[in-house]
Amino acid sequence: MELYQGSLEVKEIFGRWLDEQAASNYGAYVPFVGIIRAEDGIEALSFDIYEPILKKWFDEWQARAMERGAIVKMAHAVGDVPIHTSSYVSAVFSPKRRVALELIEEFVEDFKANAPIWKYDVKNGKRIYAEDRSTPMDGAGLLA
Amino acid sequence: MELYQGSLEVKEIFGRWLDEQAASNYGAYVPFVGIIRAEDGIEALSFDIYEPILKKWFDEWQARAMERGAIVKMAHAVGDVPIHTSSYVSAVFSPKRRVALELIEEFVEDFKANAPIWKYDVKNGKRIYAEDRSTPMDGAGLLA
Amino acid sequence: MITVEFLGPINKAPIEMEADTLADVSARLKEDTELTQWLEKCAVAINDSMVSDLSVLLKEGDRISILPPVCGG
Amino acid sequence: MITVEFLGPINKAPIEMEADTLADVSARLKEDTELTQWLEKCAVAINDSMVSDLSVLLKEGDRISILPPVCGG
Repeated sequence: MELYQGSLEVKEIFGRWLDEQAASNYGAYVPFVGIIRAEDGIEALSFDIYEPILKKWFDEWQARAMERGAIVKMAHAVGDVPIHTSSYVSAVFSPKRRVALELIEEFVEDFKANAPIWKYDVKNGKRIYAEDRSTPMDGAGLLA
Repeated sequence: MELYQGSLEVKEIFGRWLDEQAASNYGAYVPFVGIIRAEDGIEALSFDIYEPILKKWFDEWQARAMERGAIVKMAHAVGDVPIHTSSYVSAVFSPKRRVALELIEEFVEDFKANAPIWKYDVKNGKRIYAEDRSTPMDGAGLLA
Repeated sequence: MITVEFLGPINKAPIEMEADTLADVSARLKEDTELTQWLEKCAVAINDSMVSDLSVLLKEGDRISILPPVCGG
Repeated sequence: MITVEFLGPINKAPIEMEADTLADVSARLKEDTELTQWLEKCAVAINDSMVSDLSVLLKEGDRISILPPVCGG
């Protein structure tokens, strides 16, 4: 798991992950690259991350992937990420394509629902919590 | 659609596709990279491609992707591809992640079933048709 | 004494309090009207482990994190 | 006169023949015992368009392609 201040160097990350696994004999490598879209007049999105819980979430996913003979990778931006640049890259390596295609979908969807990351629109230099696009985590409401 | 003699330059292809779409305002880029696994003592896999029908298959997929606001990309090797190198890279770009994750799966699965490409194991320099891993195309048996 | 910290957009300084269970924490936090709308949407962790049971016993020095709705990627 | 070509691993030179429909082509190809095991697994294209109907009428110069089981990627 890798966290970076600002936009991700997508090509460097993609290539390095490929090289790291060059001798691992995986048959499928499926990355997911998230890019900030220009919409609603935003200049950038901005992210807060709570790293200790993100790390646990990721380590649990790594264990789950390994049970299926696969591995997962993840990189995310912290702070401001201008439009048309990348905030998020994840990936699955697996021996076979079916597992890779299934895992990347499950991994990315669970990431959206349960990774402790908070998103803000940046407009006129101001950070506005993206409340309408945010999802309560599993178990939310315990103290209400 | 891109065909290359021998192994694919995966990083070049990944980076070029990313750059080509840098201003297109897509929010998700999901490549699928197929890598030749070392198994059953093979040195390489080798591929024959019938390009005119592959091109039609690809163009139909491009039209289908565009109906969902997305685009597809594809590169494949012709001839011998040594183990631990790549024979196949495809990708989906789409505004949103759901469409990208669904399309990459459908695209890769239909590719395996219906792209006019024939695979051979290469052992001791000899090409052996991978009959047991091959799938009759839709409509097979018409002349039987 | 335990500490309650508020993550992401809640934008509130940590609070220290005496509490035997999460139910005690809940009661204290609900006194703050600014927090009540957050609580129904927030998940909870103790010492960085997510929890789903109000009756869990707290011990001296425990750190409770309040996690509002997320949107990574 | 039409041409029948064999793609990929079938490894057979193209055949020219007179044929009005794909049914005629089928009858002719089945005379070759080497081909019968291929035919049940092969798809067919006319002038690079996949076809699924034996009764389609052929015209002078048509090119029929026989496509054995595939495995790209």
